Amino acid sequence: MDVLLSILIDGVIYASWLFIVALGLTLVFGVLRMLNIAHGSLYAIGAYAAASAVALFNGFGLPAPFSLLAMLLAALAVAVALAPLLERGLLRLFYGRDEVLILLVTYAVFLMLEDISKLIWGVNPYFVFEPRQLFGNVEFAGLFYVGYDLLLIVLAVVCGLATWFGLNRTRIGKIVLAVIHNRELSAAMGVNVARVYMLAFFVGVFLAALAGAFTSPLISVQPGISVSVIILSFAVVIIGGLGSIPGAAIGALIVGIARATAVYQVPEAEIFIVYLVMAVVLIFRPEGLFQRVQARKV
Amino acid sequence: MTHRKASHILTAGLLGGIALFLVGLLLPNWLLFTVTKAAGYGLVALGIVVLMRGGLVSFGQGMVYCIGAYTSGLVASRLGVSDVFLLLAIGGGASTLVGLLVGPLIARYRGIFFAMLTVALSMVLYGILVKQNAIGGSDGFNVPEPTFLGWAPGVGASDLALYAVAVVVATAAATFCRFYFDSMPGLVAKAVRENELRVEYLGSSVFNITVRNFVIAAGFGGLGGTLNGLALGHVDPLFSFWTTSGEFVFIAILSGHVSVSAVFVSALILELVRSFSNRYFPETWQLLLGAFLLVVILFLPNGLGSLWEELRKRLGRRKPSVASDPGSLERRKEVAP
Amino acid sequence: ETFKIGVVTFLSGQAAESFGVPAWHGGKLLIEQLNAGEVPPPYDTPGFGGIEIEPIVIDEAGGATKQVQEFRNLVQREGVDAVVGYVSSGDCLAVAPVADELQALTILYDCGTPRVFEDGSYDYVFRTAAHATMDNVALARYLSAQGIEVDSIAGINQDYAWGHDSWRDFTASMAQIYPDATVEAELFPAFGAGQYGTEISALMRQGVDVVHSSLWGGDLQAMILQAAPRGMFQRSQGVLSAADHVLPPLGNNMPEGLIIGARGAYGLLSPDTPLNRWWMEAYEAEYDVIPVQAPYRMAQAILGLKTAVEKAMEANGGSKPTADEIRATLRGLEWESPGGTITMALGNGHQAIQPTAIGRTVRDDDGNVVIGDIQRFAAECVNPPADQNSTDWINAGFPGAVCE
Amino acid sequence: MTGSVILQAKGLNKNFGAVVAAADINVDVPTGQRLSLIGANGAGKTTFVNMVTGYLAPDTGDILLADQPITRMTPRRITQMGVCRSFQIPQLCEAMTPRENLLVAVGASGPRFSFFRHAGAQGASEQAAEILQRFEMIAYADRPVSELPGGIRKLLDIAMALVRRPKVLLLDEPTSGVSSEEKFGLMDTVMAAVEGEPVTVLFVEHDMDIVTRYADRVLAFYAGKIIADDAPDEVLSDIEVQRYVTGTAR
Amino acid sequence: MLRVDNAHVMIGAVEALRGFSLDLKAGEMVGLTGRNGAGKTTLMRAVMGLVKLREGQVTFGGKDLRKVPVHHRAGLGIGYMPEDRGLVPELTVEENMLLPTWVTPALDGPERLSLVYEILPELREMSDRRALLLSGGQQKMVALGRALAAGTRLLLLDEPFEGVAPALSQRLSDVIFGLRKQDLSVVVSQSELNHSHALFDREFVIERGANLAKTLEDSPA
Ligand SMILES: Nc1ncnc2c1ncn2[C@@H]1O[C@H](COP(=O)(O)OP(=O)(O)OP(=O)(O)O)[C@@H](O)[C@H]1O
Ligand SMILES: Nc1ncnc2c1ncn2[C@@H]1O[C@H](COP(=O)(O)OP(=O)(O)OP(=O)(O)O)[C@@H](O)[C@H]1O
Ligand SMILES: [Mg+2]
Ligand SMILES: [Mg+2]
Repeated sequence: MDVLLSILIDGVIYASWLFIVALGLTLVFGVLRMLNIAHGSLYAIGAYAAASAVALFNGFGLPAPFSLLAMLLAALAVAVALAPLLERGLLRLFYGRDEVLILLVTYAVFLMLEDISKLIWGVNPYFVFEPRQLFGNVEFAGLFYVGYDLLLIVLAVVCGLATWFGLNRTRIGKIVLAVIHNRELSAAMGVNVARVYMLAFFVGVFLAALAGAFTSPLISVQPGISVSVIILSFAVVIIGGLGSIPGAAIGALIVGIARATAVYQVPEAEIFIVYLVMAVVLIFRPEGLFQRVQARKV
Repeated sequence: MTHRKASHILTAGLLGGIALFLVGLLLPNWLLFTVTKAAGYGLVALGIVVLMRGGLVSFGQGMVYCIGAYTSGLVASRLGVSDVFLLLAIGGGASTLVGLLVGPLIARYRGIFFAMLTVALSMVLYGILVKQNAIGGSDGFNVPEPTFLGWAPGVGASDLALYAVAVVVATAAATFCRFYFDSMPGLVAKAVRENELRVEYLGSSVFNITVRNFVIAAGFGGLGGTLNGLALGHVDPLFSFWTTSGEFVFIAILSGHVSVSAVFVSALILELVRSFSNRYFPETWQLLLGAFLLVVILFLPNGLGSLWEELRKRLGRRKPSVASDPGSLERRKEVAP
Repeated sequence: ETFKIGVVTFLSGQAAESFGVPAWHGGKLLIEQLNAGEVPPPYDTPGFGGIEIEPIVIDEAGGATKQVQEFRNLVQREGVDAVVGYVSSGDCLAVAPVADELQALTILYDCGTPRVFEDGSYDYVFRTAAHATMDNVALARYLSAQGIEVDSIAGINQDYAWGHDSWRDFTASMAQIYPDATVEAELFPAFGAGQYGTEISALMRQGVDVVHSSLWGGDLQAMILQAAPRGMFQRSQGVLSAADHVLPPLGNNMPEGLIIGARGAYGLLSPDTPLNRWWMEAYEAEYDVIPVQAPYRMAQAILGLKTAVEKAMEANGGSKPTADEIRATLRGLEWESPGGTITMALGNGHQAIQPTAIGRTVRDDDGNVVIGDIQRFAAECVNPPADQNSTDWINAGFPGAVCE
Repeated sequence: MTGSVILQAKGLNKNFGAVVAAADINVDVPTGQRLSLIGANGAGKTTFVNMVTGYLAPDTGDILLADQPITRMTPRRITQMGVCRSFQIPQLCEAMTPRENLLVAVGASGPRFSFFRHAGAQGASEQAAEILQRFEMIAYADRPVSELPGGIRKLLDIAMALVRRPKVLLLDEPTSGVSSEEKFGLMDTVMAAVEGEPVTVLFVEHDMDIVTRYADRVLAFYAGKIIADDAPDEVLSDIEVQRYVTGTAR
Repeated sequence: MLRVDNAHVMIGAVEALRGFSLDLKAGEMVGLTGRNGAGKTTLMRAVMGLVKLREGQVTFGGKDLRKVPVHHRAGLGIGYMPEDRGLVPELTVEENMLLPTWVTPALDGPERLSLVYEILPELREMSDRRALLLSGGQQKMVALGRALAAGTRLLLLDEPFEGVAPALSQRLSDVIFGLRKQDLSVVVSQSELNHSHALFDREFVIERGANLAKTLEDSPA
């Protein structure tokens, strides 16, 4: 019983982390039709920025709770600095091209960002110790969990709901839907398509950086942290159905719980459980759990 | 509309092969090796080009590459089979078999889902191989040097011998593809990319065509894997890792699907760019490689192969053939916002 | 005329921070100092016997196939006189046969797998560092020497050859020294997983006496960061086979009481010798941080090469020696390094053994986390004798081991 | 020249959520008949065509082709049995030229072609050229389809459906989007192409001039139901048809 | 109101418009007639800024449209009904029609909507159905409604009657020609010469991208 509870809580914590990363990915895909490999780098840059920002705040002698604010601001700063640069300066040139071609474009961006962040932050690790000590420990199912880790669940729920609400229940969300469907026509209807793209990409970058920022207290921030995140969040997005936010949430939960189950029950399978889950889901749902509505063709 | 006559394609293949071999005699050893490896990579990428013409891109060709390399490598190191042609047959055969098994399972997937499913399969294989401590786990194992129809070239000659084999295999594969692309089945396969619904309503099976393309691609992948396993003298599970597959896709995109020879040139260019940027900018070679990728995609949207075709048009010797295709990857471009 | 060395190590990716870049830093510094003749005796002749050393560094990232290719490029295109490199075991295994084929002198400076010289034998390939068996044998011996009671163990190791080999050696050694201890859990998270919450829960649920891990770099730092606040190291004694390098970055956030090794007597575990004092001071002066294991191993490779080259020059009358001349002198060679005496004792004189040390993290009087309770092990105590396969040696109960 | 029943729909029902797209559709089509489907927008004409050609499966009911059930067969099987169609929105290979599109049609429907002969060999390109000629598309033959005007696309779509020499030909709004001077020409071409063969033609149409000129029989759809089924004159004078479809009764 | 002067447009290698001109006074209703591929759609797209003019001028209310970005043109009071309807499948009928009013501050959504419902009461019944479920003709009606919502000064209707059943087609044409009462200019393109051309004030015939002749300076209607 305790084991089951543990699997659940560990799985959900892991899923929350994955979901925040996957959320931005699926959003950007939904609007820009771009499966962004560089999302992983943006995650890493978010983590770096958070580390720098927290250090800066500490330098000001601000109390520890401010480090959370610092992380938030760091993610925002990354989005402000990079989203326009990447979207306006680069990705824009490739809109309308084939999806796979764009995938490669983002791969190139990924390679470049890897080296660029190395040029900025070097190879030495950064740590963000303070935030994780803020919330103490919580006992659950006979084990101690760090309060901060549970906070990630809250963060994931908040991000997910906010994005979903923004997209489905607000006017701007509906405008985004129009652009997703037909950007040319939306422009003719008066929609400033460039701004919508910019906005979606901005939110995507922000979510990636936010995920990195709030993960930074858990990890050692150093080169290479982007790689494993990418493929995992891709798997989540694919399982959930490209462009679907509820899909990403459920995909993340499935992956998180499957992985936790594997760790407890069949540790040997951990390395490929994610791919196995993805393959199984795709066998039954060839386009993921939540398929996009297709316009009538015939 | 012009035909590439069958005899023309054959002659071109034969002359190309001989020319390449003669060039090989002049190349320094490191370049010889690089070209051999590029040929192996190019073979796998050629498989992706075959799939691409049918509208699909596999991001998991590492799987068949790895299966070819592992099967031939195990046969060579455990069973002592050393003949390069036998090993190629075994490696290519094993991957073809896997293609036949896997093809029908994944042929109904499209677009990014097909790509990701192939990634998933290749990563499962990776995960399994990493656990196989009996065959070296994640470190892989070494493959002994091959013999060539009974001849065991000593140090120095073996690079050239393997290069010659690579040239033979690569030109044979390229010639086969040229035939296939220009043929009626090839044209119908290309129509699948454009409009599957229509192809079905004309009475052809999109499913069968996809399986066929996948099997061909798998066979090429197996050949490429075998060739590289032998050239490197080592195989490991990374052969099936997604980054390896990503490189194959990159080569395929870089070459475009107009020309079959462009694939091998692209593979070589990628190898050289990577090697020299690593040599001269060891700390920032990824930056350079990334920039190179962007520049190529930006300025050669239809790949290097389109340069050939362009050149051919300029020279005015031939008009574009049926197989040439101005649309290529670039479907109708919408107005960018 | 120069002596060209191709240096291959991770400059990008996950291993850059912990191994690759510090190793290259160490190598660059040492080569500069050697060329300037600033290194203390017996290494005070400039360069290699007066010949200037010229390094060419290559990034090891990208997998074994790329390394084979770059190795060929180094040898055949750049014409290096020797290659010193490879952190990854897979790269070592892949490059070794090629080195022999090209007759290119190659020194593996870091990788850990015993397989290189136990499964094969090479003429031009040398490894100037002990293989990984030593690390885990020493850990087990340390536990018993410190009188720690162990009834149950569990492991968390990365899911690739290094993790599997380390865990195998550790459990085998424990089976010899603690025959009654049971293995309760063996977890193999993926390389670069970064998130270990589930594993930590699973391990804590077992409540074993000892948790073993061969994690390194960012993975290890993340695991420690995630495990420590949850009290895992209070519940179980943590033993980490290759962890010294996480101490400087984690600093006082490193939990106390962890038993850690450095895959040699390196850094805070290193012996107090004049050579080592010079090395630590020079490194710290240059990079503002103490050298950890990776630069030590790079240094011992270069110093070994220097010794062999100069010995070969003595024999051939002072001209730049050929690869064949150097490999003849390098075989079975013995030399001093900052981490102690290196002896090319195994693998027909191609594989080094070296003394090692294990310690425990403690808080010093200033409140800083340092390594205490250091215990040193002679090379012959924790390495198999020349004619034995390491796994067999452990399983046979360490026959022929010589411990003080 | 109508003969035995070639196509039979028995009790077809199809709902999309709350929308009824087919409600108890029963039709017998004799061989060689020219049958026009008319109806209000959204009445279920395309749905009917889609069900007959296997694109959609009816919720209930059966479809028989020459007494053989084809109800849940794939479009490909049904096509191979001699039922071909064109589309309301032309389904073409956009990056290819009309010539290549027709070659594809020949290749997809013809006998097995060799892997080692050029696509244009074995009579295929002659066949394509002949069709281009017949449909007066020579001027557009070698421009990418994506650049062609709507009417030509429509024509090409129909031409591709004809390559296989079908037994039953279904045309979904063949003349919509075609300019008024060309409509009759187009229909004449199509009808001429099937002249002299016992081809059954069903076409969806909104232009009543076309209907009266080319149809032997008219089916009028409204809200998924057939509200009239008779000779053109009878149907067009039906009061319900006039109210819901043609709009002539007000 | 709208003035197109000597418009030249290249699409790929094809010259879709070659020197076409058109002018339109406020409150005028004109037809734009031509065969398939004559350039009707291209002309409308050029006015909306969806294709670039290579040569020539487009002015609207005296303003040089070439300097107005695409998404600001709707805001000038131009309602466009594209040939292929271009509805947003995920949105409801009502939301589709409101879309232009959301992004153009000058348009009062509820007011425009009630105007549209007044003209096309059928739309009210399907107002909360999602656009993807509608048949082709129904979509035409929604697209017309959307154009009406945005177009306070000019409507560009691209083949509004194409593929529409005669009953509905009559209805649409009643609606469109009923607009005459409002102070609104309308351009209706069609490939059918026989369709209600008598109702236009003037008719422009386009042939291979150029004016064939300016017929009917004053319509008998
Ligand atoms: N794939 C589908 N999903 C949901 N609803 C559909 C689908 N196909 C058709 N419908 C609905 O079924 C009804 C009938 O549609 P159908 O396309 O058959 O009409 P139609 O008679 O061809 O109309 P038109 O003349 O406008 O083409 C419509 O209300 C349409 O919305
Ligand atoms: N996307 C495109 N790419 C290339 N050429 C195009 C494209 N769209 C239109 N054209 C070309 O531009 C010319 C004018 O086309 P346009 O669509 O404006 O004609 P139209 O009068 O609207 O015809 P229709 O009545 O068929 O809708 C045609 O010759 C056509 O071939
Ligand atoms: Mg219809
Ligand atoms: Mg038009």
